[in-house]
Parts: sequence; C-alpha cells; structure tokens
Amino acid sequence: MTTLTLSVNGSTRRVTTEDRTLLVDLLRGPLGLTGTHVGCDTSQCGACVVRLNGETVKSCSVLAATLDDGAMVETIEGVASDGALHPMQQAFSECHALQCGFCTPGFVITAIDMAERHPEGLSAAIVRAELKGNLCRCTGYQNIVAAVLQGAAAMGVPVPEREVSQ
Amino acid sequence: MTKPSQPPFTGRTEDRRFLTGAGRFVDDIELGRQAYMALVLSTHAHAEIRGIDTTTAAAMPGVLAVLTGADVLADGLGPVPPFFMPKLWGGPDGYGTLRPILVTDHVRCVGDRVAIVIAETRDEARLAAEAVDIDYAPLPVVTGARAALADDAPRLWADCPTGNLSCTLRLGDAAATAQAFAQAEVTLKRRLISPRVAPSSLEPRACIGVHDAAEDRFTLYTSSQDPHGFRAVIARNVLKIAESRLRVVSPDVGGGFGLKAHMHPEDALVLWAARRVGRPVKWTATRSEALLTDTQGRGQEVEAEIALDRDGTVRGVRVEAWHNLGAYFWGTATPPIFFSLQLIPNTYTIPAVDLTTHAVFTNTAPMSVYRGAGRPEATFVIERLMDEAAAEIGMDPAELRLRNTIAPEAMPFTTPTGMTYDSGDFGGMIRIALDRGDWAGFAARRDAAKGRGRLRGRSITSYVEVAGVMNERMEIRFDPDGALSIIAGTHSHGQGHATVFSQMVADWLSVPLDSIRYVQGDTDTVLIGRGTFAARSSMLGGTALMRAKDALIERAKDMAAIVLEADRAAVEFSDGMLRVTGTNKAIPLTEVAKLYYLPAGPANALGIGLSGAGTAAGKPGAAPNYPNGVILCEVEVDPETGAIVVDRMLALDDVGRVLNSTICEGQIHGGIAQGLGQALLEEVTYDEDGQLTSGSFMDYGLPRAGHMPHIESHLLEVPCTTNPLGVKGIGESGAIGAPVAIVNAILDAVRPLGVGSLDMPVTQVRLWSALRAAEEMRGAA
Amino acid sequence: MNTFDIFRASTLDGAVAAFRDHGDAMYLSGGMTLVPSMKSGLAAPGLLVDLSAIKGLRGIAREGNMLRIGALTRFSEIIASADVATAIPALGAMAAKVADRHVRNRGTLGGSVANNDPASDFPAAVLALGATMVTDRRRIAAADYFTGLFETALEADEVLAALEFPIPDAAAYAKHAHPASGYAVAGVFVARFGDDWRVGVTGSGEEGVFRLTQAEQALQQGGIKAAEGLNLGELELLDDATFPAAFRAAAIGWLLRDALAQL
Amino acid sequence: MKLEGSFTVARPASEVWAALNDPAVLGAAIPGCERIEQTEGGYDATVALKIGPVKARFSGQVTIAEAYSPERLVLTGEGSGGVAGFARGAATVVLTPAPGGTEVSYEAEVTIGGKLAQIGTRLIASTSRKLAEQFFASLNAQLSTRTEAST
Repeated sequence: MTTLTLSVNGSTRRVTTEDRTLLVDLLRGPLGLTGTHVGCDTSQCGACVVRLNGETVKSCSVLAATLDDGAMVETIEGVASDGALHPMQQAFSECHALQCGFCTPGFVITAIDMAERHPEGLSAAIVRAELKGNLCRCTGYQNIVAAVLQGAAAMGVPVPEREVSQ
Repeated sequence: MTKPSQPPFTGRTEDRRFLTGAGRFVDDIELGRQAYMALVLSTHAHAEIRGIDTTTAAAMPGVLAVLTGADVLADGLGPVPPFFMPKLWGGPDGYGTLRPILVTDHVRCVGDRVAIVIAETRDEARLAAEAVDIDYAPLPVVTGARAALADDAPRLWADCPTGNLSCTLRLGDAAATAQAFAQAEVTLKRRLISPRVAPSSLEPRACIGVHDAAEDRFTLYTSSQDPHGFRAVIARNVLKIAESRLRVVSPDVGGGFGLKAHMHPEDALVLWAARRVGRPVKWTATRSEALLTDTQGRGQEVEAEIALDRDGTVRGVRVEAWHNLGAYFWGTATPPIFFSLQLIPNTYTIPAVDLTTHAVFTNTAPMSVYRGAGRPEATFVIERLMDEAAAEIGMDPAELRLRNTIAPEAMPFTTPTGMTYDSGDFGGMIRIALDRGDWAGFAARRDAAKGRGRLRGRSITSYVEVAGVMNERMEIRFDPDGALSIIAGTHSHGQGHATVFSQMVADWLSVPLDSIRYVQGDTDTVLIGRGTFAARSSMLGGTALMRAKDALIERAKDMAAIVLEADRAAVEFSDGMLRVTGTNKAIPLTEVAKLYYLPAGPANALGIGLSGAGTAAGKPGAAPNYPNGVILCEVEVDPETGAIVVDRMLALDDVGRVLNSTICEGQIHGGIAQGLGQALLEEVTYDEDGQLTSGSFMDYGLPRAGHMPHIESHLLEVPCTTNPLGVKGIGESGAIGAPVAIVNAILDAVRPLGVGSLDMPVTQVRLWSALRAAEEMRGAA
Repeated sequence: MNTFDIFRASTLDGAVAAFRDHGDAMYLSGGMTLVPSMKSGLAAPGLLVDLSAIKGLRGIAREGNMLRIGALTRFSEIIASADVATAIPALGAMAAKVADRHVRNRGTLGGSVANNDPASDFPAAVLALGATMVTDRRRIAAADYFTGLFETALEADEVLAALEFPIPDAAAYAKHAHPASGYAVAGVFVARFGDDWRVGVTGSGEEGVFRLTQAEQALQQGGIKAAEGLNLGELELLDDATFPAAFRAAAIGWLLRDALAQL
Repeated sequence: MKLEGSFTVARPASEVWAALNDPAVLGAAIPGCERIEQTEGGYDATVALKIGPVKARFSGQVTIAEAYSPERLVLTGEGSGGVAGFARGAATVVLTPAPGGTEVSYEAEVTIGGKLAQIGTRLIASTSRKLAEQFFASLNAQLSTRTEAST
C-alpha cells in the first residue's frame, strides 16, 4: 500500500492505495471522478486521457503509486469553472462534436492541451494528426476537428477563418 | 425535393453532462456492498469439457463464489433462444439454438462462457477466474461458412438435422431470372465478401445485477439499446419470473451500433450471481473480452451474377450467399440474413432476381446486427455488380445507374423482393450528386494525380435503407407544477433524442424547453418500449410522440371546456392555449395541467393527472420508410506502396422531413466512418484453429481522425408518405453506402493496371499484393 | 492485476540492489509496454523497481561530437529538445513518430531500447548511429547490444542509464506504422558520417533490428542514387498473416528512399 | 501455425536419436526448460517462456506417438500456460544420413490458444520460429560438444 498526496483539479487529496492501482482506477474509485473512462486495455483509445503535471497521459497505463507527492492531476471534472463551460467544452457542444459522450472527456482534455501547446496556430490538418491518440466511434471526427478549431480560436489561438466556418 | 430549412444548431440538451464528466455510464455506478464478476472463457474454439476444477479458485482471496454450468442447471435457469427466427418474417423454418448462459460440456467458440467468479474486487475476481482449471478435449474446428457445409466438416450441433446449416432463405423468382440471364447480352459473376467486423462501441459492455431479497425482485443496470427487450428475454427465458420482478435500467450508453440491441449472457449472469451472493454484482468487459465475447457484424460470402444488355439495361441478378452465424443463432441474427438479400434490388428497376443465402454455424463468435444489419452487405453486392457491369460494357457507371433507376413517378414501387418504396427521387439525387461533386471534372483531377505519380479513382453509389421496424409507444405527462416529462419507449445513446423530441414537444405545446424532463431507459418508469436500432426512432418514436401530444390535448380540452364553461367541441388548442372558438376565452395548457392535479375540483370527475400516450407501428420485416442517398467518392492510390487516401466524399441523403439537420449529418459522418473502417481497416480474424487473432485494438484497427476525409454532406427532403411527420430514418445511412463507395473507387483507380477484385478490408498490404500480382501477370503476358 | 509492490528507487545502486534482493522483479520506466502487459496478465512480476525518481537518468546534453540522452528521458522531451534539434534532428522526428502524444509524454528512450522490441523505433537509430549504451556498470556498443528478438546484452539486473549518440553529418528516419497499434512494421534510419553510410532497419527483422549492409555498401560506392532498386528479397524478415515478408522487403525499399530524400 | 527447418549434425543417426530421447539433453536444449521428467510414453515438463515483457510458464505433457529408431520420431504435446493460454501441437523429426553426419529435419504444427493468441499475434510467429531454432541449435551444440569430448 502507498499513501499519496495529490493535487486533483486544484484540491489536495490524500489517498492510500494498493501498489497495483492504476491512476484511472484511483480517479474513478476512491476519488469518485468517473468522467475519465476506460475504453481499451492497451493504451489505444484515449478515453482515459487526463493531464498529469500539465501533460496529457493515458491514465490507464500509469501506476498511481509511481506518482510524486504533490503531483498535479487535471480531469474533465475540473475543466468547467463555477458552472461555466470552458470555451472548448462550449465548442464541442455547438459543433455537435459528441454523440454518445463516452470518449468526450478524453477528447476535451486533449483538445485543450493541444490548443495550449500551439499558440502559433492550429489547422485542420494539425488537429487531425494530433488526435491520433483518441478514438471516437460515433462522430466520424469531422465535428470534433471543427470543435477543436473553434474552441482553440475562442482560447485565442490563431485558426484559419475558413476552417472554423467549415 | 427540397433543402431543409433549420434554425442554427446551438448544442444538445444532453451535452453538458458528457462535457463535464457528469455522464453516468454503467461502470460509473457504484452500489453499496458491490462485488465483482469475472468470466472464465473458453480458450478453445471447439472442445468437450471433461472437467472443471474450481477448488483453487474458490479458495483464493476475496472469492465469494465460483459458478459453472452445472450450477446454472441446478438453479433451474433456462437457455436463451434466438430473439426470433426467419420464419417470423415469412422465411424458412430453421434450426435455432438454445444457448445456456454458461455452457456445461461443450464449447463451440473461443469466448464461450464456461464459469464465473464473484469476488470482493475486480482484481481478485479476475485472478481467481484465471485459476479455474478446465480440462478440455479439443475437437476439430471450422471457422468458414462454406467450409462448414462440407460433408466432413466438424458439426457444432448434433441435433441440427441439416448439419451446420441453420436455414436457407430464398427470395425472388428463379425461373424468371434464369430466363433473363439466357436472354441477356452480357452476364458476369463475381465473388464478394463482407468480412466479420466488431461493433466496438467505445464503452465496453457493462452490467450490474441487484437482487432485493425483501421483494424477491431483481434490478439490472446494463448498457442496453433495448431495456424492455432485455427484461423480456431474461425474465421469461433465464430467470423464469414475471417481468414485473425484473427492473432493467439502461443509463448513459457509450455507443450501441446494434451490439447492445440484445442481451448477452453477462446480463443474466450478474443477476443470478447477485442472488447467489446476496450482494450487487458488477461486470465490465475489458476491451479484449469485448472483442472475444461481443456479437459481431457482417460475415457474408457471396457469389453474385448480373445480366444486362449492352445498352445498360439490367435484366436480372442472381446471388448465392453464405452468412456466417457463428456458434449460435443468437439474438437478432435474422435481420442481417433477410436484409442482405431483400435490399439487393436497391434503387433500380431490376425485373428479375434469384437470391439465396445460407445461414451456417461455425466455431466463431455469434453474428448479430451491426449498424446497417444486412443492408451494407446487399448494397456491397449490387453496387459492386453495377460497377463491374459498367466496366464490362464500357459505360459511365453513373450513366448505367441512371438508366436503371426507379423513377419518382413510379412510386409507390414494389421491388421483386417485396419492398414497397413509398417515395424517393433516386435519379434526381444522382444528378445532383454528379453536379455537386463535379463528376465531369474528374478527368482533370485524375490527370493531375497522375502527374504526382498517383492513381485516382471515383465511384458513385446509390443506396436505400429500410427503417422503422416494430411498434413504439411514447408518453407525455404533465407534472403537478406544470412542468412535463416525456416518457420515451425509444432509447437514445448518442442520437440526441432528448434534444430532438423535447424540442418537438416544446414547439407543439409552446412550453419552455427547460420545463421538459426526458425520461428513458428504465422499465419501471417506461411502460413499454422497443429501444433504438435500425433507424427506427424518428419515425416510430416521433409519430408516437405526436399522437401522445394529440391525446394529451384532447384530454386538456375536457378540462378547458369545464373551466371556460364552453362547449367541448368549441375548444381548440393553439400557441400553448386552449381557446373557445369565436370568443376571447382562453386558458394556458400548463394551467389546465395544474387543475388536473388539484386535490378537489373537476379532476374528481375527469380523473387525476394530465398525460397522453401514443403508439406508432411499423410492420415486421417490411418497414415502412426508405431513407436513401448517394455517395460520391474519390480516392488516390500510390501504385508502388498500395497506400490509399480517401480524398473526397460527398454524401447526399434523403431522410424525408429533417428534424435536426446537424444531428442528421452527425449520424451520416459516423456511419461513413464505420463504413470506411469496414472498407479499409477492420476485420475480425480467426486462425485455422479458431483462435481470435484480432483480440485487442493493437490488431483490430478502428478509423482515427487522420483516416477520415472531410465529408461534404447534403440533406434533401422527399417527404415520407407512410407517417404523419414525413420523416425517414437516418441512423444507418452512412454505414450502408460507404464501404462499397470506397472499394469501387479504389478498383476504378487500379483496374487499368489489371486489378479486378479486392476483398475488404482493402488494407495497404492487400492492395499492394494485388498490384504486384497484376504486375506479374502483365509481365508474363 | 496480480498483487505486486512498487519500489521507487532514488539511486541506481538502490534500484539494482532491490532488483537483486527480490528475485522476481522488473524495472519500470515509462510503463507504456510493461503496464499493459501486466494488465493482460502476460507479465506478473512481484516487484516493480520504478526508475523514474532516480536523479540523473533524465535529460539531454550535447557533449562535443556526441549527444547524451538519459535513459529515462521521455519521447516528448526528445521532440522538444533544442539540442536534439540542432545535433540530430532525425531523433526528434523519430520520437514524434512513436505512438501518440499521450504515450510520448510517458514513454522513455531507455524503455524502448532496453526492451529491444522488434517493432519499436529507436533501436534503428541506436544501431545506425552506433550509439553507446551506458549502464549502471559498463558501456556497451550498439553492435554488441542487440542480441536477438527482445534480447539485449543487458544482464537481468542491469539498468540502462543513458545513450550516447555520435552526431552524424546527416540522418533521417522513415516509418511504415501498423494501422492499429502504431508500431513500426518497418522503419529505416539512415545516417551519414562523412563518406560512411549506416542504415538501421527496425520493425521487420526476424532477429529484431539490423543493419542494411547492402544499402550501406551501395551508398558508399555510388551515393544516394545507388540505393535505388536494391534487391532486398534475400533478407530474413518477419512473415505473418498481416504483413508478409515480401511486403516488408518492399516497404524497406521505399522507406530507404523516403529517408534518403529527407537528407 | 507451421514450423519447419533442418540442419546437419556431424554425428551418426544413432547418436542423434539417442540424444533426442534423452531427457537430460532435451531439458538442456528446450529454451526456458525448468523441469523435464520421463513418463510412460513421453515426458512431463515445465517451460518458462519470455518474450519481451511477457513471461509465461507452461506445464504439460509430451507424448511419443511414433518412434522408428533411428529415422523418425513423432511427438504430440500440450501445455497450459495459465492466464497466457495454451500450446498444443505435433512435431515430426526425420533423421537422414547425410555426407558427414545426419540431416535432422523437423515439421511441426502448433496451435497457440488463449490470451497469447488474442493479443500477442505480433509476437507469436517470430518467437515460435526462434524457439524452434534455439532448440535445434542447442541440440546441435550439445552433440558437437559430445563429439569433441569423445574424440
């Protein structure tokens, strides 16, 4: 058993867990954050993507007990603030970028991270390439690509006008 | 044909919870004292079980119970028959299997359920499951449908009188077709395969069983497209209890695609286990378990022939097909068998067809519905034949289609397979597609591609879908405070029903959208429902909802007549008000609703509560709406490497009256993506021993963002005449036309090099191999 | 998963000692291969010795004509490194072809190389560049390091601490990725040191990564043009239902050309 | 899955035959063999298999189905690897006198089932071939050592 002190969505959480516990199971179980989902066993689908110390990771392949004390975890539950949707969440809704909603948390976290890492600008081609680690079975990705561009634009990232309107 | 006019899309009412992580999927539910189930699955494709030793497993930490097929029998649990056999749709008698929820002495596919372990934690259950020791005596294995019909093939079901053949379905007129072939100037024959694919909803199947000993009543939380259907099968067949003793709740469902249209053994196992251990029992599939145990789609091999004249007049089509049922006739395997033949005439005036398919048992996972369910198989056959025929007689493939297309004046049109299309302008759709997609400008694009060393190919695909099976019930109920609830018999799992149906009711009744609560997926609150599959919800759910609204207004009029002191016949409803004709007397509907809930007053006589229920019905096997469309596709192929890029995709869809164009287009995008997966990437593979070799997403490849082209989608409205809303289905459309659109475009690109046939999925390796083989042939010649 | 313990080592010596003491231990780096294997039950060590907290195993430094990359350095750090971009940009480009962003944020150079997975990318660069593996106890030349499918010269308890890459005059990598897993079906890394050409091939070798000596000789003798149309049919390549050896041989041919075209 | 191959040993067929029927020799030649015991008509063995991060321990029986000394040996066997699955198969080994010794050729038909088959496809074919080669290489080496020792 290992006792961890983590910063989860800005709050300090102290948990004791078995060494075999995966980060995703820690989040979904003891921490009660079920918005992070599990869609595969082999790190292919990206439904479990969260940010760990500011970087996106597949939380289904991270052993919780290997995290440093004070490690910072950001999940979908921490994205909206005071009930107001983040511009990326808003864009996903307005662009109809989600259907069943199961993969959506992983996509939203990935999209926000992507926008933050590309202050110089995003294009549809870059977005498609950067979405390589996330699977969606419902949307055909088209509206997700549109949403990432629209959300990024709302976050101040330069995006070709033509592609936002597409 | 008109373009729908739509208000701007501002998001769905259900989006917020998914975007904030507040969605509630089955695995998100945690009940007190919850235990976990793990499966012991057959590692052999075909074997006798000589013995099962559970002693080690039972003694492991945290283990509450280890149960086997013998326990199933001892507890009197029944096996599961097919949901229905082809006979119900006018087809043949056939051999339908009775599948126990745990097998006892004979496994027939890898993934057959042999035992279960219940333990305190998921890990403990899985580890103990791995310790269950099963002594198998392996039997010979057969995985292919045609191979399974050989005289010496191993037999799966000793009491099936026709070997491994469950049934043979025949449609059409053999004699007329033979005559058509004899008279035609050109005939050609092709072998066409729609391989097995895995539906792969991103949420793996999951369920929680609860047994309430006080009431002797069960609750099943499950990821289901059809909670009432699950309840009926499990209560009647397995638990043998009254349906009222089982509540099925299907909360948020992470994708269905047909996979979750029928129960799987786990849904019954968790209930039984819960009763056995006296605690809630949860099971969630891992992805590798899902690929092993989920029903699969498609799996058909076809020998297809077409007869036509050199002027392009198609005279007849003859097909013999083999559908791979897998080890059981399971769930809703009948629709794919039927539709794979019935849809072959497509949008064409083919005078004679002779269509046969054999449903065959093999040592593979059971086949059932998957998005399209037989329609993509049929469309693949006819549209491949049309392209081959066009190439053979040297005619533009669009021209060949136009020559044979059913004219709008011919509606209603009955096909030789017995479908009566009520409406549609198939030729008009093709012409618009040719124009929008710049069919005429293709030669220039092909030449430009050649300059870059690429081969460019194009295709035009026409397709039709049948939508709207079975009946449906919807209910609208005012609550005492004037807010209202829609109690839906359909089940939305991504389709946006909460948005679309609520918007319809808000518009009809002039009530605020946010005063509407949308309720679905709970057999305790929904009287009856059929769930959502086969693109049925807009027509049947929508029509039933409209009738529920009408019934509710009629009842509201009773109250309005009393409180407005008017003649009942003079009361009318408009703009949210009940008005007395010719006067200024009026009362808001919401006020009438509140009166219905007062503890005294007119409700005493009229009955407490204001609600309305409505029913809409389709016919089994001959559903009454026919969405249709056209896909234009262009691909580029690298002749050296076999790399394929789907470069352009234009989809035109006639979905009748459009309820929400953004949601419709979302359905089309998703369907096309699944179609692209089938065309280029996805294939369930078994080796010669029946071992699944596509057991994880490391090997089974779903399309990713980078695989998909930008889809240009247009909706066109040819109102449906079989329902008052004028709507047609949308859920399966993209998945039906896309596979053959992509394959035909690839073949168009490589046919000049001598590649005349390609099996799905057309992977880069497969295309590369075909190109090299053709090169060798050219070299030899 | 089985029960197991995690020991977070803070020193290399401590890691090795813990590994030796336990008897059924495995080293954990980024965990991108090991953790999924453990989830499936196909690997079940009793102890994981986590190397991620050991100081000095992570980081990139240019030292003269050599680029030193700590074994625990993540792919995303290799992509972002200015030193990599100026010294051996092909390594950054290769790292960017590994799996996806989320995996690259965890997966490490050392993990990839220590496994000698026949389908991972970096062994091609290690071999072609003639890197040196620096372990807790010795230095191993690339030529001696890869000993077969999933096998290396590392002793069971030996820890890879860093890799030293000689800086070439030019280098490039081209890859054919598996459409589902993203692993290399074939990957070709070319490097030029003066007139000396070296070509490493991953993804396809029956014995794992190998040097494509035919191509090296042709390049030496005739320059880039001479590498066209080599007969690669004699190579002993992996042959399976999904990717037959003939396809792999052809892919190595066009990947070699694509890599050379990037120079 | 089919495996086949052949190699030449610089010893007469009778010696090769004896080696092939000697549990000690077999135990030393089988990669990862932890235990091998002679039983009536065959062997009982435990073999630890390591493929990269994957480790599995197979326990099972090998039966000598046919033995025509010193020409032809047919073996069948099956082993269970617990969570990893199972392996089952039959192998025919043929010894043919050749210039300078004996040609040993083998043909095996192997079924791998369970998790290894489902999720280890990219590993199995190549590993199986490698293991077969290792086995015969080691057998060859043992025979050659013997040769040196005896001369």
